Amino acid sequence: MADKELFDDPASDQGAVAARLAAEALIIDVDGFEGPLDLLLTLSRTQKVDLRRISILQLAEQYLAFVEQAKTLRIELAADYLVMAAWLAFLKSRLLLPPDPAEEGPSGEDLAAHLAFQLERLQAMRDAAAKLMARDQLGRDFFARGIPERVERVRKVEYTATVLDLMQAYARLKTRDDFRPFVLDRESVFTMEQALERMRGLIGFAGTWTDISSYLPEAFSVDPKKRRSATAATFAASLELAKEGKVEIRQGATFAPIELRRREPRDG
Amino acid sequence: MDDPQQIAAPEPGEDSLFDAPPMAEQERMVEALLFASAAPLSLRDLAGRLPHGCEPKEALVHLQKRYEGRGVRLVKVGDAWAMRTAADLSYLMQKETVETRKLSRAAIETLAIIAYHQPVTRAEIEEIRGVSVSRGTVDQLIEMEWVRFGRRRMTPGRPVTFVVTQEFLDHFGLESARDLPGVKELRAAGLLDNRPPPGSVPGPGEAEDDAEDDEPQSEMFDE
Amino acid sequence: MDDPQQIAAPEPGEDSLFDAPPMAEQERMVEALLFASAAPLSLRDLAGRLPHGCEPKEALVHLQKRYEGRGVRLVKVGDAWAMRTAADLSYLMQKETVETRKLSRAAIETLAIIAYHQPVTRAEIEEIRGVSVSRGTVDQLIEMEWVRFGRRRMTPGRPVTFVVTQEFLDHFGLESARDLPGVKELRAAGLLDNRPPPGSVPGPGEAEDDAEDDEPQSEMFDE
Repeated sequence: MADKELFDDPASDQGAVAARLAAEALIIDVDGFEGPLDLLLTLSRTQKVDLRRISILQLAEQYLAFVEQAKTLRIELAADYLVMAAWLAFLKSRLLLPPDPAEEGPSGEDLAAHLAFQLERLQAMRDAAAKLMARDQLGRDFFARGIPERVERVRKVEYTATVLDLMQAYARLKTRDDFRPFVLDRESVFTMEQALERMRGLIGFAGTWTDISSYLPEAFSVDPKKRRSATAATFAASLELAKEGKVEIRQGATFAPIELRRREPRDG
Repeated sequence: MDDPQQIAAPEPGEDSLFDAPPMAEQERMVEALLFASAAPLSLRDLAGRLPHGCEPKEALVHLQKRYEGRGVRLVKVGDAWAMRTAADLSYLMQKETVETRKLSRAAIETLAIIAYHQPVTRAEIEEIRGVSVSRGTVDQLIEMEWVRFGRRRMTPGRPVTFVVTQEFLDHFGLESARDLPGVKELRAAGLLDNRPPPGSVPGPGEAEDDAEDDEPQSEMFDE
Repeated sequence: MDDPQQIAAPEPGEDSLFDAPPMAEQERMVEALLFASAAPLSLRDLAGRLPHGCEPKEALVHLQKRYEGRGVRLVKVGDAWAMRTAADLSYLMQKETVETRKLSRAAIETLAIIAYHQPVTRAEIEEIRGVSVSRGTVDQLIEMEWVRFGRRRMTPGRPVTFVVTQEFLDHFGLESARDLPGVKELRAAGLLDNRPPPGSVPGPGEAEDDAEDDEPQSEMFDE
């Protein structure tokens, strides 16, 4: 994008004077600039050419003149203006000196072209912003409905039940007496621990075969429910004692009474 | 008046120097004003906002005709005019969310008792359920239109009775409440759930029962 | 379909049992919905509010034709639709005009850069403007709901990007970001390219971001 004008003689005297005058006018308003790029863009306008044909070299001169002017007027420039000045001074030297083939990095021409691109792009965005703001705008040029109607949110709860639900509910009510809620009724339960404890106390006397039903506690031998629980617990306790080697168990035939007796210590 | 050049809106400020815009244009203007205005506009409001010489009254007549049968209408509100959604489309302005919920155990039991024993008094329902029936439960069933009041019982205190409705029968697909199978038939059909109800049987007067028992119920009826 | 009985809107809730209403009726419904809403409604919004089986897209075509040249217009905003007064009547609307907050030059430029370069990172905005973007500037645009966060850029640091919103399009009467004034020319001139600076450029305009593997403007321009 860099064209030959970049390498034109920096400025005619006239151009330099104009630049200085412009710089003096601008310097008063240094706070009005949105950074060095904005200042460069403003300075570039004094060249009165298309941004694509702008002389970056001339622009660098203008900028440096601006910074000089600011110094003489003892205006403190923000750091980024000074950084830009240093960079432009560097760019200027690159543009003026013949390129050194040994040197690394982008050429002065590339750098100048990019700066020109940046300026053109910034200008383009400014123009676009202006066009955008000039468009018809909602609430200024065209309007939305003045009385929007609100959408009501209606939450509707629908209850459902099936005929089966209904019948089962009724059946449950009518047959409630058939059921007992399942609660562990401790009163009619004789635990194995209880049976074990009871039998440990009794087996000392069981020298002969005895029906285990005789070990049932009296309170549990009448009520069939309690009797069932006590029988189961006593049987389990008997097995436990047999395992411990304390008793022997026998049963004469299937469904015959289960008997046990104390196991004598075998000492030969 | 039919010159298309004239359809263009006159420049603001210039209007008094020229004739009033054509009626078609006035109609557009009134349309835009009514659309954008935050409040209904009276004839005087309209006349004050339109270019000089306009006839808002006539424009309104045209506009009203134009919106006849449309989704929005031009309506008169007091002595002012506004655009409004056509009444038959007002349901579009509601976003209905339907939530389906299982009826609570208290409600389904109460409903079952009413269905099987109708006409039945509140005292009888309570006797069968073994708990007091909260007002909310019966109210809910009445609101759902599954239960209504029957005749008063000719006993001391003349208590009201409850019966099930035609809606109830429709919902449950029954010809009449008499078609509901009895307990014996339910058992024979294997429809009796032999699992005992959860929790202990509460004594009468424990009204919280009505509110609390929902969760175990759903577990029971899950297919 | 010409049976007048059929013109009646179906009851809500029953709609799935019936055919979609005739197109003329659908057009009325879409008209009512768009009139009622100040914000644009997307096709999905419309479909969600219309009875089952409706074709809002087709209804919108009819409706747009109907409002051609009227005082109010049917306009497309991104992928949504809205009724708006015709811009040529703005001079009648002084009373409706809402004072928008004056935007600073920095905010306007930042907005334009986001609109034309979206999705764009803060570093890219700074590179274009040549100054650091103060937090307040972007915050203000976000608060006005003209700008929102886009997808993170898949470059080191995964910087956030900014894009313009539907409210932005609505405010400036744009159908899409493709319709931004001069966007084609700018693109043709290469001024919307992300051109990394050769070597290093001083100042805050430094853009570490290399956006090459990310298709720029994918968010808005390809919709």
